[in-house]
Amino acid sequence: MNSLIPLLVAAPLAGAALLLLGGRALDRFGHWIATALAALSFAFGLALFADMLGRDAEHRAVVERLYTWIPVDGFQADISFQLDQLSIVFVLLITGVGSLIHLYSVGYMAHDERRRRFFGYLNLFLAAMLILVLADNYLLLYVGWEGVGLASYLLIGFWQHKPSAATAAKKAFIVNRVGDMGLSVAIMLMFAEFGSFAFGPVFGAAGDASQGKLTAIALMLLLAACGKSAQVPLQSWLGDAMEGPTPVSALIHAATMVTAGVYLITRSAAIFNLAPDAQTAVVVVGAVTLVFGAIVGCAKDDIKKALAGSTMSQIGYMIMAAGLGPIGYAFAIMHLVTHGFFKAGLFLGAGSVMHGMNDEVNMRHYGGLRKYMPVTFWTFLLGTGALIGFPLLSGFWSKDKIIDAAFAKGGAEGWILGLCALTGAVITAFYMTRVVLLTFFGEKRWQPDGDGNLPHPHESPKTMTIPMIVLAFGSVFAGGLFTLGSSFLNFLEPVTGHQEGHPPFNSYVVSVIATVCMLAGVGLAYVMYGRGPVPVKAPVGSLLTRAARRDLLQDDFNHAVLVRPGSALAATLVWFDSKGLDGFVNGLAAAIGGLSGRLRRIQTGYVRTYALSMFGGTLVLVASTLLMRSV
Amino acid sequence: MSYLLSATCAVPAAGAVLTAALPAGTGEARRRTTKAVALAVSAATLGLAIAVAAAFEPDGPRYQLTESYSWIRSFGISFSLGADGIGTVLALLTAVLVPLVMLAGWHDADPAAPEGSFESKRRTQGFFALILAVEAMVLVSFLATDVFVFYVFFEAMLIPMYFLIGGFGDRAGGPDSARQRSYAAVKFLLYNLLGGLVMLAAVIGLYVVAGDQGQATFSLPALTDAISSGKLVIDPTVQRALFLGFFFAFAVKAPLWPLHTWLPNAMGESTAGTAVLITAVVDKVGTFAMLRFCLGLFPDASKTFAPAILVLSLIGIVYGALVAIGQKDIKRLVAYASISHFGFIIMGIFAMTSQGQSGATLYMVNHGISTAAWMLVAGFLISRRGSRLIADYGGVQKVAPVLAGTFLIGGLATLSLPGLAPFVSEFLVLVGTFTRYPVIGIIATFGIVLAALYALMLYQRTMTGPVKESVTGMPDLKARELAVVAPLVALTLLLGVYPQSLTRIVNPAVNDTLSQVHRIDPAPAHPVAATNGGEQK
Amino acid sequence: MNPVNYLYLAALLFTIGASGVLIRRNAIVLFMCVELMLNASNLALVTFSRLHGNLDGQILAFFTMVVAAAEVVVGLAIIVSIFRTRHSASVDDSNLMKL
Amino acid sequence: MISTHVLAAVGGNSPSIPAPHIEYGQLSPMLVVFGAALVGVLAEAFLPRRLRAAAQLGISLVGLVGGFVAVVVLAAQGHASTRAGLLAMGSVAIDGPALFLQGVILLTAVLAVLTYAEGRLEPRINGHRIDAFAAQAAAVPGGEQEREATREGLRTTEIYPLTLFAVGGMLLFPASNDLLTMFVALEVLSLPLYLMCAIARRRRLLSQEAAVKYFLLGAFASAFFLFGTALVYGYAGTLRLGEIADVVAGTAPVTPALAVTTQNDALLLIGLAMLAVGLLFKVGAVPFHSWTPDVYQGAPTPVSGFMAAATKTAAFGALLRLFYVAFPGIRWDWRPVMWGVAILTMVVGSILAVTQQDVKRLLAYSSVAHAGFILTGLIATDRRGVAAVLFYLLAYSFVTLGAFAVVTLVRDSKGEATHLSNWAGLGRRSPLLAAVFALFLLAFAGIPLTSGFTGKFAVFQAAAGGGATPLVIVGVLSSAIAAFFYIRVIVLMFFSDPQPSGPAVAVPSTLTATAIAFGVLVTLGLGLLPQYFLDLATKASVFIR
Repeated sequence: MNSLIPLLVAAPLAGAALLLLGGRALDRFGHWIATALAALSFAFGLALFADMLGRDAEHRAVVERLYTWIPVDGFQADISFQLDQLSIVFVLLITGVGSLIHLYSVGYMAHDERRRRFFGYLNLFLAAMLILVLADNYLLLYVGWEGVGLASYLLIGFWQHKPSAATAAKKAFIVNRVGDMGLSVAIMLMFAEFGSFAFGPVFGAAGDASQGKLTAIALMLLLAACGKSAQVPLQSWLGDAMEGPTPVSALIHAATMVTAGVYLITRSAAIFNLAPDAQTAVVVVGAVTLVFGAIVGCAKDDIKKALAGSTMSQIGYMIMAAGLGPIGYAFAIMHLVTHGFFKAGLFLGAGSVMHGMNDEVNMRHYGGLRKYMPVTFWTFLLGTGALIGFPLLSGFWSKDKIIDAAFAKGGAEGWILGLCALTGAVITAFYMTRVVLLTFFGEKRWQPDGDGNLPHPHESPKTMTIPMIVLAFGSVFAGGLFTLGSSFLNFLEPVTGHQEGHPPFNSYVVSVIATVCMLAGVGLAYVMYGRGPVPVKAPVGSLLTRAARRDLLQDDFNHAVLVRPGSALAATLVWFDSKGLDGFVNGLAAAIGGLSGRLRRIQTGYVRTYALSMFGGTLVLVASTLLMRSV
Repeated sequence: MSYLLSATCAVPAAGAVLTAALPAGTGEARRRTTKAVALAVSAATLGLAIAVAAAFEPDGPRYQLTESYSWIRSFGISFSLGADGIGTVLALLTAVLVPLVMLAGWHDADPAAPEGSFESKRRTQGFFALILAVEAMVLVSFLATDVFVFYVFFEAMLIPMYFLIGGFGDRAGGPDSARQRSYAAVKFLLYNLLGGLVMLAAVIGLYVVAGDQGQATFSLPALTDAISSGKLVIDPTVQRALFLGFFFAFAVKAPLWPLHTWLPNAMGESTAGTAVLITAVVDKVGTFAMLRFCLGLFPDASKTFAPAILVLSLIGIVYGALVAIGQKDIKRLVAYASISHFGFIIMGIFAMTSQGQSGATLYMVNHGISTAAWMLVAGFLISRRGSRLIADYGGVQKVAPVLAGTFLIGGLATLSLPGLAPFVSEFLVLVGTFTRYPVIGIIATFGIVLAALYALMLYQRTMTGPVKESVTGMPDLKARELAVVAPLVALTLLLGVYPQSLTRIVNPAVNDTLSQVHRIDPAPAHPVAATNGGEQK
Repeated sequence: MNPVNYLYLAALLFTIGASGVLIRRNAIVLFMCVELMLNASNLALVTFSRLHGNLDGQILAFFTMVVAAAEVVVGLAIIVSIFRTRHSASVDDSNLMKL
Repeated sequence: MISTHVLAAVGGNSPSIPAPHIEYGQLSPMLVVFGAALVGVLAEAFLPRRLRAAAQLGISLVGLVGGFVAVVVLAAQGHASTRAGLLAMGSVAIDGPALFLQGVILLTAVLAVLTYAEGRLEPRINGHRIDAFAAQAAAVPGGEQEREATREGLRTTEIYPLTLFAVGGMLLFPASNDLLTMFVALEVLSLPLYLMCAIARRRRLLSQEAAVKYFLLGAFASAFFLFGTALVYGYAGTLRLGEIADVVAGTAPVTPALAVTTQNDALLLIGLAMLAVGLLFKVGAVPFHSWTPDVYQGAPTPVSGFMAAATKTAAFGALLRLFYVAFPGIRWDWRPVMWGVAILTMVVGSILAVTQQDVKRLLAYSSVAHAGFILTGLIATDRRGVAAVLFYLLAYSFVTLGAFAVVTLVRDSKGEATHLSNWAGLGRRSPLLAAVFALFLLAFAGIPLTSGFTGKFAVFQAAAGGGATPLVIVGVLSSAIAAFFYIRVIVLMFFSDPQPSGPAVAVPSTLTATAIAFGVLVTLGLGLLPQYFLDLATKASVFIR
């Protein structure tokens, strides 16, 4: 059975190779091959899951070692997969949601001439993401980590002819690279400290290492997580990443890849648990991003960017939960999974709307769409409900647990975190209600597109609606299902460990407060957007609104602090290289030439000058010979 | 005594003479014969190199397949060849790249001017003969076990290289490209000659010092044995001076910051194939020699200077990448990227850990392959449009998707994407450096971000965006060009997922080198008990 | 008389000759100055020969005379031919080649 | 014989002068060459004009080759090693260095004579082949007489006997074992050279100017040499090099006179310095080099090649013998001074060459720089040093001769086109010739696999072994500067566009072609397989005293 594990990766990898190397012959049916392989991988995942459930908790983790990848004395990196409870959750999420989104893309990308390549990239992404979650050591994880970055790069920039897409892709990759740097340094630290970077040995030996070293490793892992999961301060790429086709945003930038940071922290629980300072940093990052993303989400008129802000914010929740330690890991993962369902569903819904609206993304140009695309509307509404934590829907269960855990942290810290989480809940409810109102309710504010055609919104084809419906089911039921008898918690416990939190008040109270907060947000949004006409052109807005529209000035900040000085430095160095270093070399050559030109003048052409130089030379020779003796 | 190594070196040498002697003429048929002969010779060389690699036993003695012929007895010089793990893989790299370079430059030496002009009638013969001559000399350098023999060929290869740079450009330069090119060629030669002459002084010094202690030989194994067994003791001051003499030459060739300024000119002005020869093959002799000669002959001085060299290589990594970011010229960008990479290689060597040095050796091979892919595709691109300026391109992926795709793979390899070969080596270098010099290791890691910047910026500016008018109708890669790129891409992938094929050969030689400098890897602070990372099941 | 005085004289003559070469312009005069230097050497040789009581120096002096004569032959040939071309014996006129 | 009788008749008890014993066999190389020179003079006097050129060439070749054969036979008989000895009453030493250098000089002379006889380069006049030498050297340039001589297709065949005399002097120079012989040899080799400089066919003003400069400065230098001889004689009371060494070392029997003169070391030191001046002038060491560029440029190119190769060889031979045989005892005095000279020569020669525009002047400055490199070998003061210098001279002679021979081939309507701008694009017009010249330049630059590298390696290695490490460092640095101008020429030939009205490359006869081919052969041979010649030089590196 374990031999299926490599096949999990191999199936989509083969698909990628086939589609990217195969010629135009595959154009007609290549996308079905890709979808089938994704589904196959999902099937393998299910089989392995069933197999795993058949064993008792202690024996559920298995390792399948393929071969030694890099053998250098003392440095052994293996291609080796580890399937445990945490991995299987991700495997199922990735392949499941992934298969659905493959299916969705069949319809969504139907008219793109480069569809074959798109599916190749999607398969490549699946393979990389599976490597990421299946790796049994950090170096292999790093392979997947950068692999998904590559796939993300290729998919964000899929429409390369659009300069904005190409720029966004590059930005995503480079910001991610900054995070990757953290991961490489973390691996180096581990190797220097433990002589290994495989999960088992490192976690086993973690207790021996000093607090400082562990904190350093943990902080570097956090940096990596920030990059991949778009957490402050490496959050700037996610909004731009919406340049990619919408299925990409759903799969990579909502459901799976961006949550890799949460996976990394949870996976490294053994290290984080021993490094409280680093955990504090994690929590702070999570809390800040949670609010940050939510604020950005409120201000965006671009439907995908609003959802992107939301994603950022929700991952902030997860990171925060993960930072809380054993009381939060399982909830972080649980929220991650439910979020995977409803956020993917929301993105697919957004894609469906765009599909019907001539690829319009500005919500101010939508309005009243619920009649035209009912399936989209209902699935979107359910997703929204799940996201804002509407009672009994998925998000309600998972988010409540996190708020619970935040308060359970205890002391002032607990209060601050809890209040942050509740604030986030209010804002989440506000911006999601705003999205729904602007898109599906109110009057039509449709604008003609570039060619002057007014959009004719229509429901999307079956290949698109089926995945939306399936995901909507997930959005509704997953949370409840997981919470039932703490099944999810118990399942994960052998990996993440669990410790019951003790919030200052009963968890039902938290649920009630959270629900009240949610309703407040919904109400506020209704007051602002539901009652009167929405201006087609965005009002100037307050200072905060304007800043939020610019992603709270993150790009401006990066530009001023990094990009501009960076390019100035590059320009200076280019100048220095040609004028300074090379100038020195050329100057040296010129100096020799000049010296030569000057020395030549002693060659006057006059015999008597020559004789003089000989005579002088003789005198010097005689004098120095005598001098040598006297010295 | 086997004749395999001498055959490997002699075949391209003889081929060079043969190619040069082929009947002159500018007719297409004549040219094609010349090219076919040269290609066949390089293919035969590849076959021999593969045979060497196959005959090499990783667990055998350091130098295998040794041959020795008395050459200049008066100075204790014999023409000795021997393959060790490091030399073998680099010889293999050379043999792999040369046929591809020839194929890539198939039309680079076709007469530019109409027939009957002053253009030499032997242009094609000359071009291919020079490439083979370079190959022969590089192979001898990699396989020589005699310091003098190495020196001679290390220096002599400058001459054919010089004519390749100065005589054959990519026709994409401005009106004064001929002037620029001869400037580049002269700069290349003078820089390297200066380095070589300084090394000559050190070679002589070594001989004199060794001679004074009854070891008047240039044989590398004999010298290193004498040094490690204490039969030959070089006074620390003298050792440092000699080390610097050797190192200077290698640092110029490698090139190490701040001795690098010849490289962008040379790579920028020459044909893409020549640029690959420079950066992927010839420059590797420099880094290879640091590993084999600097460390083996002057262990104490190497240790003394290691921190300073590490700092220089670190500067090179960051500086090369930053300057690459600021380039307007595609080939110069690749050149500065190479400077950054050479920083990594040198860093790996002087970190003096097994990971660092194995990584550095792999890095030489991987950088050779990946840069070859990147540069040759860039050359194909440039030959289509006749311009090296990044600004003259845009949207190429729309008209030539395969070209753009392979260019992207080259770029991704350059930025060391995991799964591709350069990642393995770069990571090993970083880890190897980090375990001994953590701060330097961490700063060097910034290099990976900068690499992403220059590689992706180049791709973005040339390949993406709306199709520029100047590139409309640009043909995609032709079969010949695909035949050049495909093996390189395949190797990049293969060595990325299965680097064992090389590490198996390289590791023993690296361990031997480390034992020569009496260095052992820093032990982990809290080693994982009993089972190490590879063994746990 | 103390033979050393002859040596002083020889040195003086040699210096005069050398200075003449440096100062005078006419090729013939220049050449005569060189001859003066040769003869100064001869004087020194003869003096030393006397001092050491062997004949080597004197023999060399004879040889020097012969050599000087040969030199005159060659030198005059060259100087005369250049004089016929340039109508000048000034060595300063011959500086087509320089730098 | 007669003088003995006369002396015997004059005074019964005056010391009888013994009849000199002359070892004709061992002196045969010189005798053959001098004999050929005399035959050449006779031929000049008696043979009809049209036969002279061919006859002179034949005589010269027979003489030179004969001399070379004699050298080889002597060496084979062991006169270079075990049977080395002092001849002609101790005034001539036939030993390893002498025979080795005589061989080199004779071979270069053979090749030089071949280039003299080249008749295909100049256009024929009235059906007469003409060569590089003036129609009538005595005629006024541009005058009626000259035009007439030119019309008649006259050739200055005197060049051959002159060369033979010079070669004779050169053979004697490194073999001379006393200062008298050395002085005479110096003059015998110099005087014909002065004349040979003056008889270029083209650019006769330059040629005459070269001659007058060379002559005046050469005579000036000889005067120094002679005065130095006088002073050393004053100190040591002898002219024999070996005996001088004994006196310097204090092992000679002390006579009363010696007791006085050896008190005065200044005599010795000043004398040594002045002797050195005379010889350093001949080798073209800075600051006694100023004649070199002017003379090399003005002289007929084949003569320049001959001078650059053979004169330097002979002069270094004499320098070696002087320092190694006569003054090894005070090497601590002269070594530092020679260090200075060597450094100055290498650096100034290299730097001055950088901005030269005339290929012959360039080669002249290059020869100055090379003199510096050879001096570093000389300073080693041991056998290795001698062997290195001998080998270097062998290597250098043929490269430089070949290079000058190539220069004779690049011509325009005004004769040789020596200005470098004319050489632009030569590599594209005549790749073979340009490649050959490039090979010579690379050898000059000391690129491995050429003779120049082996030579440089040998001298630097000897110098480093002799403790002159700083010299080696200066040497390699100035080599780098020197490389700059050699490469400049290569760039010009290969990478510059040819001028539309540029020079053509004349197709030489087998004579020049042989000389060039031999140069190429030696250049590559000594680069690739130098062992035999290194052995030879090492075997020949012991001076007899």
